[in-house]
Amino acid sequence: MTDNIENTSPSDAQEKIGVYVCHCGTNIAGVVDVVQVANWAAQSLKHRGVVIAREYKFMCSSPGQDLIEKDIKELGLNRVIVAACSPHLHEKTFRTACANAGLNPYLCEMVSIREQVSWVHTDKVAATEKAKAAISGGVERVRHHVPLQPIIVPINPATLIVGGGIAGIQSALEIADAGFHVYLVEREPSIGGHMAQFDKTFPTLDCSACILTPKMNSVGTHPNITLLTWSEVEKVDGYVGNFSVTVRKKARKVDEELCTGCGICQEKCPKKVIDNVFEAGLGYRKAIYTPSPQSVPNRPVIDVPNCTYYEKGTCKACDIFCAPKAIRFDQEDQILTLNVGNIILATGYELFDARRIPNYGYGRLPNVFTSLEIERLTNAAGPTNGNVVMRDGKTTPKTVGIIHCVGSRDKNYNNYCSVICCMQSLKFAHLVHERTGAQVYNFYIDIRAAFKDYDEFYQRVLDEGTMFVRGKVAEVTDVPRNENERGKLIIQVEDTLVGKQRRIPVDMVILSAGLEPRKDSKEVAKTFGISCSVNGWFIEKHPKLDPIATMTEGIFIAGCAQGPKDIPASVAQGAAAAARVLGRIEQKEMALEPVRASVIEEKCSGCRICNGLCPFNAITFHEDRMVTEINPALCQGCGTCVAACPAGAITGTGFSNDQIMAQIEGLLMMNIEPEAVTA
Amino acid sequence: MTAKPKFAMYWAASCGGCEIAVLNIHEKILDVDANFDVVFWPVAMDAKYKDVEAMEDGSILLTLFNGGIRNDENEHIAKLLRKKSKILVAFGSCANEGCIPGLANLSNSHEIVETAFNTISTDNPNKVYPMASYSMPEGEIHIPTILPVLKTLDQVVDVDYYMPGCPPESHQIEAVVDLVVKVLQGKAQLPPKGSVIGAGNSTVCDECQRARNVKTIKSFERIWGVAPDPALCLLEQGIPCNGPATRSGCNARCPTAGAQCIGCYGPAEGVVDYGARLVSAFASVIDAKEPEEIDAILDGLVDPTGQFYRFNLAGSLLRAAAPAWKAESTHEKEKA
Amino acid sequence: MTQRITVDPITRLEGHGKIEIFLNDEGEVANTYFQIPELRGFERFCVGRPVEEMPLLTNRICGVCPEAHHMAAAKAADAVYHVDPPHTAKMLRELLYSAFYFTDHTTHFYALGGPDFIIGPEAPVAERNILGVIHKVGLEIGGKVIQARKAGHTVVEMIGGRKVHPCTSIPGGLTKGITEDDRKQIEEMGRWAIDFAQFSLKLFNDIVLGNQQYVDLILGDIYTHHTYYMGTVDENNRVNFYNGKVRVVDPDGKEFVRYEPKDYAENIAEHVEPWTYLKFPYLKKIGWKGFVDGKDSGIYCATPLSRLNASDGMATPLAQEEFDRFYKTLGGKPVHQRLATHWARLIELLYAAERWVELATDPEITSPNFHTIPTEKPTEGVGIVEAPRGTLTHHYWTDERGVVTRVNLIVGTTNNYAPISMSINKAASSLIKKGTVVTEGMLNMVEMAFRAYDPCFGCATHSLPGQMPLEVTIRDAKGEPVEVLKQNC
Amino acid sequence: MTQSFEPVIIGFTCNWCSYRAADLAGTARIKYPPNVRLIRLMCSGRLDPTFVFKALANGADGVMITGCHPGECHYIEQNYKALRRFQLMRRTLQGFGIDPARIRLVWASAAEGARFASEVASFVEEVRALGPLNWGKNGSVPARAAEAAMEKEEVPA
Amino acid sequence: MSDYILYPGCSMEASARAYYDSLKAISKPLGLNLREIEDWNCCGATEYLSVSKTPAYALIARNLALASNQANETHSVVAPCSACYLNLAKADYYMREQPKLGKTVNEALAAGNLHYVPGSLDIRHLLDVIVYDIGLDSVEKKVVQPLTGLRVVPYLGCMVPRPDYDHHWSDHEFPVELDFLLKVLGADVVDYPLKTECCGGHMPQISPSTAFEMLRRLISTADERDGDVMVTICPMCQLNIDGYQGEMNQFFGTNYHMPILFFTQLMGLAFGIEPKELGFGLELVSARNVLDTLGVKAPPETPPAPPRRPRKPEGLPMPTPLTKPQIEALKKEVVK
Repeated sequence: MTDNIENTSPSDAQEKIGVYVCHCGTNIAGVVDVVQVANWAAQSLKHRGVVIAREYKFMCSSPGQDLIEKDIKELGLNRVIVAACSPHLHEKTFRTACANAGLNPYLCEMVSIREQVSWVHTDKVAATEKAKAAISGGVERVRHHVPLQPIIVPINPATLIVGGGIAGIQSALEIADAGFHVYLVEREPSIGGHMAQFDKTFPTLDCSACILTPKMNSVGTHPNITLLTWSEVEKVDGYVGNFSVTVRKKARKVDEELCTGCGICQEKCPKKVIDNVFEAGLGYRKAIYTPSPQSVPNRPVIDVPNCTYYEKGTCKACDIFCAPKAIRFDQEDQILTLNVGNIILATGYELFDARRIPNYGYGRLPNVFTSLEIERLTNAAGPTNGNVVMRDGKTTPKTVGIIHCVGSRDKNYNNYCSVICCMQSLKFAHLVHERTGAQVYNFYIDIRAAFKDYDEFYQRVLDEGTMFVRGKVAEVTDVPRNENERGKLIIQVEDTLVGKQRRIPVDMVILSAGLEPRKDSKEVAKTFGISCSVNGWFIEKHPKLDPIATMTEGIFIAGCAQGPKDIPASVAQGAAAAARVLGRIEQKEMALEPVRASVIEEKCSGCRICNGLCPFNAITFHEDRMVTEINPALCQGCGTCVAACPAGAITGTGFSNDQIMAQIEGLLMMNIEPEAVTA
Repeated sequence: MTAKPKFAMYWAASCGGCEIAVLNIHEKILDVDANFDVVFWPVAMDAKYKDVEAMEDGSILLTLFNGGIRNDENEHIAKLLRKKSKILVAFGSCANEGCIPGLANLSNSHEIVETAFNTISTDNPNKVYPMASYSMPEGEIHIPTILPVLKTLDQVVDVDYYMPGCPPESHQIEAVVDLVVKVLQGKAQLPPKGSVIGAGNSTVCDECQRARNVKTIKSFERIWGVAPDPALCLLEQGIPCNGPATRSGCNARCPTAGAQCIGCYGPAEGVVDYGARLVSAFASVIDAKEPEEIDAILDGLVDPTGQFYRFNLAGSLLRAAAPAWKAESTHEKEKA
Repeated sequence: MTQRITVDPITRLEGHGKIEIFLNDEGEVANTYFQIPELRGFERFCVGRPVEEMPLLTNRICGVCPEAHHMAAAKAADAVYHVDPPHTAKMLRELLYSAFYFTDHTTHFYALGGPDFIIGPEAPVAERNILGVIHKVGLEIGGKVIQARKAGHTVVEMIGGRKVHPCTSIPGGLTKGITEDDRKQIEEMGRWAIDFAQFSLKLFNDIVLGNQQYVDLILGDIYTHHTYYMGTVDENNRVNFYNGKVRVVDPDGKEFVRYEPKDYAENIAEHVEPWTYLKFPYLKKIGWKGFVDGKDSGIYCATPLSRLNASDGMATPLAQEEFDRFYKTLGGKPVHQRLATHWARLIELLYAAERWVELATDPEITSPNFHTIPTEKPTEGVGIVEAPRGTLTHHYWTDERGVVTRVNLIVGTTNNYAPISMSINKAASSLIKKGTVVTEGMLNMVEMAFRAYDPCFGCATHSLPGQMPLEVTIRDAKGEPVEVLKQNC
Repeated sequence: MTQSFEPVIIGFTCNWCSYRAADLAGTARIKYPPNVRLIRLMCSGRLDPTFVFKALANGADGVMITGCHPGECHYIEQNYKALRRFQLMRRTLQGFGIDPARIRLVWASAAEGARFASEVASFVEEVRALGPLNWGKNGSVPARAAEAAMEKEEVPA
Repeated sequence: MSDYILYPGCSMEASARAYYDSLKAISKPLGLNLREIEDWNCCGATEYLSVSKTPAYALIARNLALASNQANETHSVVAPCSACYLNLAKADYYMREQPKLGKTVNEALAAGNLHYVPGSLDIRHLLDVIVYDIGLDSVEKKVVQPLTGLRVVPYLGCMVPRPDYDHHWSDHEFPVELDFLLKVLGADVVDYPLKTECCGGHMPQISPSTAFEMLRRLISTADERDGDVMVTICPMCQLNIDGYQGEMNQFFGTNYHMPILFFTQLMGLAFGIEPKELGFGLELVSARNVLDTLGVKAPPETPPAPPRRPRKPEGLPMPTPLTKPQIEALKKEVVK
């Protein structure tokens, strides 16, 4: 039957295609015979409109780009093929080059012969042939490209930041200070995140609270920041510049307006609950509580499952003593809808559950602690007012063992390095020694003290007389083999420096547990339409060149949500994300890839097959004319409706049937004269 | 010999419905008679192949060619008429896309013959099958050879226009006759070569009067198994109606008559593969996410390949099933 | 020296059936072969399709009588599902079918078969076509003819959904019924159809029976064969097209067998020859004795003439009168002269028109109860109707999902393949004698021999009714043509 | 099938997950057979069965369709449409006598470069075992683009 | 009725009779249907592999080959003996991982017309089967005589959990399956950190002093933690701790009396099966005390109601160990 490729294919005469094959140093040239490929393209694809084919060391370099621009101007090229790395890396670069030479950027097509050929194949002949096929496909495809104009969308200046840890706080302040509105959504009753739980921060040992609290307060009081704690994002609609976000504001059971934050209710509440969040399970809180005295906002929440009133209907102690009568037992969740232009995700991390390594005895042996427990233990505002004591609450340890890489760099748990554990362990070594004078042992695989002043801190801790044993601890046991082990925790380890097994009896063991993604990170990623690594860390747009943006326009990531990192790095990334957002806001509008679907009305039969297919509600049906229409603003260009339309009445710019069908022919070398094929 | 332009109509592997459809333009047939010198139209008159051969190339102005290319004879005539005709029209589903006989491409020609000559009522103990040439006591006699794969007209010769339908609706034929007559009188222009004439650009749903909603298919039904709502889209009621993918132009006759569209008008304008469109459309609106559920629903489509390629098989991208291709390649070898 | 005469369609390369005539040394006809060079393989590719599609697929076997295949298929599908369609559905189907018969017989008499008489066997072939008829009988009658075909097709479309290849019959009945307005229109057209049928008979009377030369031609021995005759009859042994039992009478007109459609395989078998794609059905109980007629040969005939021979009369009054007159004129039952088929066809034309009105005036015809949903497990089923060109049998086997696993088809014209071959042989032998020069006149005679059968090889293959333009090549022993005669030079 | 037979496989990837998986396989230098040639779509939901039939008809021995994991689609749920089409395509191809194993659906997230590579490798082996499809060589219409260069009726070499 | 192929191994019929008897005794109530591999041979224990690899693997694989011939609806092979289990699992694993080894081994097996497809069998330890296939819930249902008040020391030995080729255990350093099983039986389970320590294996023959030290650790710890009885899943461990306890006492001048039983024996007791059916009395260090404890102990009186308000907790709160489902959940997190 009628094959629309022929009908819509521009006649050969029109095509003036330039093919540019990149060596990428030896990255490509090392495996693919780029010279042969270029010559081949010049000859075998001549009849398909290829007028010039060049190879060059680095196409992406400015001389490389100049080559293209020059040819466009001098040879009047109207199509360009660049065979190099992945389009995700340099598509922009070469499109810009074309634009500079006055060629519509969308008439340039990239062919990946690095990521998809030279880097994954070893057989040079086969790789070279595959590169030819790829280019042939690109040529056929680009012949069907049409000049496109990017789609311009306005940017709503308001920004949503999810997660009130240090990264989120930093982003929020940067943007708010620049004079734009920020919604900061935090799941817990207060912002501050993990940093608020710490006592000191490495390597400078300045007091965590002292540097964080002011920031927390300025967030709480900032006119440009709407702080939504005890809240969670439920749904995200829309697209960059124009997101509409549904937030559930959980019932605090306290009227934030009336409450003065005096704290009497917490004092009077008879119900004591182990605080597994802020106190890391090492301390208690009440059934009505603020995580800490420094909480922002300084407004308590009622822990409904633990509150006697909700259990028995009696008590009401808090209510009775509350002067401003701010307690609202009947308060309900609120659903808010926020309209924002950009979103920053700073949802942080979770501590590795050390109980998963039973032979380290956490949860079994009382005096085995986790890093976070020690943070609280050393914290002056913590359950022991900063006294480092054993589980009994009084005894001071005389010897302490700190085990590194707990749950990290271990194929049984997490392969990755949690980055912060080394420095954190050194910090503990210092603090414990300082507070107790105890002898401290560190058991490590390597000491990773990169970054400013870190190694200096390591030296300092060494000088303090801390013992360092290089070796992965086999087990922590309370089974003595001799009298001086009795009553102690024995750390069984192979000292790899001296190459012998050691059993070191200590009073207290600190497990420097690694960092893990939030348990619900995958659901969160789904809600926001971004992707997660296998472990659950959010995936950045590019590991090196763009560790802040995501694949989804308008959604940025900061802090540990993207991967383990320490405070300075989190702050830096938070600020960077803010800068990116501010840039967007300043532009007021942004250009989007013109990859969109549209309906050819006279072809549309109004069968309504496509109507239910669009998750972005871009498809509407006009009962009057009995035709379907696609709203280009809402369309995200996935092309599902294009593929589904039984009448072939929907076309997709950028990924049209013609382009793909032609590319198939090209890839299968259907476009080469028989003799050329055999040649 | 008159000065009137010459007209020819020919059928290859077809059922003759196309000729009947032409006769069904009733009075309009006289216009044809008035405007054309009908030089070759076996159904309506006698003429001689030798005369056609004698004509000079391109001397026939308009040839309506219906029927698919089933045997070497069909192919020969197709090429001859191509030579002799200025305008060659693939007329009717068979010439356009193979039509029902195209379904034969699902099996190879041997299977076809064997099946036909071993039915329960056939008395054929010695497995006698027709042979291209057979010598009787009196001498050799011949019959044409069946090709392994039934071909559409444009798979053997260049085609100027396509007129789909099984058969093309009479009102469409009338329209085309009007057009041609106008063109002859210089009152109209011919459409660009390769275009489809005598049909719409959209699909059957465009002409179908049944009400429709956003589609979701929870199960496929058999037309005999339900009492369909006479006013509601059949597909929405689970009846596999090919209307959404089938070119408009028939006034949605079958759906209007309560029967599902079976797709005789072929794919819509610009569509490359008719069946693929239906695969995609039907699958897209299935209301299930788990592979098992999906399979359960798909089980309701007892004959997907037949459903999607009933008329279009020979004209589809894949064109025939593996067995037929095997036969074809051996055939090619024999030829070589 | 042996001569070989190839009587061929327009070209040997064209698939419309061809005739080989071999002469012996005496220059007399040694043998003739009537070959059918086409096969589309429905028996094969219908396998795997859902059985409810068979009425739609088998339609495409023949565009001249798709209604016949649609009906036979629908009835077979009913049988497969063991479902009995509602009375209304059956009536609607038969109404559609009667209207179709009317159109089809009209087409043949005026466009295909009739011209031989209306315009004359000797007339230039260029005129022997529907246009020629119109020219001859004048636009007024031509208009009538066109209107007749139109009327029939209109009814087919109203009930069958489409003019050609109807689509509404499904297992258990139809997908739609008709409204009172439809009915009125249909009845009106039906009444007109009766007039037209009577007019056609009158025309036949005046032109044919009024012309002694034609009468002699009809009664002449050339076109006479003594075979068995097959037709479908109702409980009173009167002709019925849509429903009933199949009845076969012997050359003496005595009932040979009267069987249920499902038992066809016990009664009919098909003989295979390697030189043609078409099979030769015969009466199983008697057996295949070669191309010979008479009581001992299983060869039978299924045409309008056969149907009349096989029945005791027509089910409608006017047609019954004609029936009586027919046998009176031709000297009692059965009539063996093939050319009488043309007359018989007109009698059926009248019957079809009368039946049309009968059904159109039945109060039940507009009932909305036109479909019964099948509930039984599908298995196997046979459907038989009388196609204009002979008894049409469809037989399907399906799996439990109702997907066809096996198909058998014995189509109208196939029934007559053997008799046609014999007629050709006889005509040829009696016309071509030693030393005679073959003239196109002879060829027309030969052509008429089988045109009487109104053979529709579209049904079995794809060529069209009656059209068998001839060309005779007389070759010497070396096969060199010594003389080429064309039909209308 | 003899080792000498090198299947040609057309692979469709979605822009967000599987194409990135392919990129990742590259950056991680994970080796896989060179038999697969990739086409980037925005989403597996863009996959028109026509593309698959076209590829098979024009000489591909197998087609690999890849997309984000169910529930992780960049476009929320469009990969489910791909899944449904895939299942119906398999059934349809069966009718053509084409082993459904010649088309494979693979979910690969942007992080699963290794998985992508191993899926390609195993698919290549599976198709190799099935042998050449040869559809294109069996007389299917030469691609329009090639017709200019080719004699009508000639089948592509 | 869950069906398994049983590889008993040599010890079951000799030193570990008690294990075998008790296993037979409990299979019925548990619905365990064990079909013994016909003509099985020794697994080569720990030594053979260190002597010569190929024949050692062939020796083991022979059993697997025989088993796979017997495999019909079930493909699970159960080995109660740790050494046997380890060897079978090891052979299967390395034949899978190292195709070359698989090939040579199968060549060897070919001599006996045997063949084993690596990975075709699922090799399981009895404990694994009971905890994960039968399930603790159904075990609990069978308990009629809870081991209330009996302080049991769970001891697995070193061979079963490590290296855990196919991830059968909650943790390969510190598996808790046995603990949970014994809890379900109503016993008072001692936290025994040495549960996967080596019992000394064949050391008693090679270097008694080393062996005795290893035994002392195990026994003394069990004793210090007020264990009434040690429970094991390994015939080797049972033999060492039971058989050498006397010599060990002499060697150190200690006077430990720590009976060691097979977990199946305690299950039997809990199921209310007669001690003699369970092979009680076959042990050298009498487990009389176990029976006594259970015999004399009156059913536990209902515990006193907890104080209305919990006392002010002392010291710092402490996390509770993970429960089995929690571990499972976390494991799932890790996998993916």
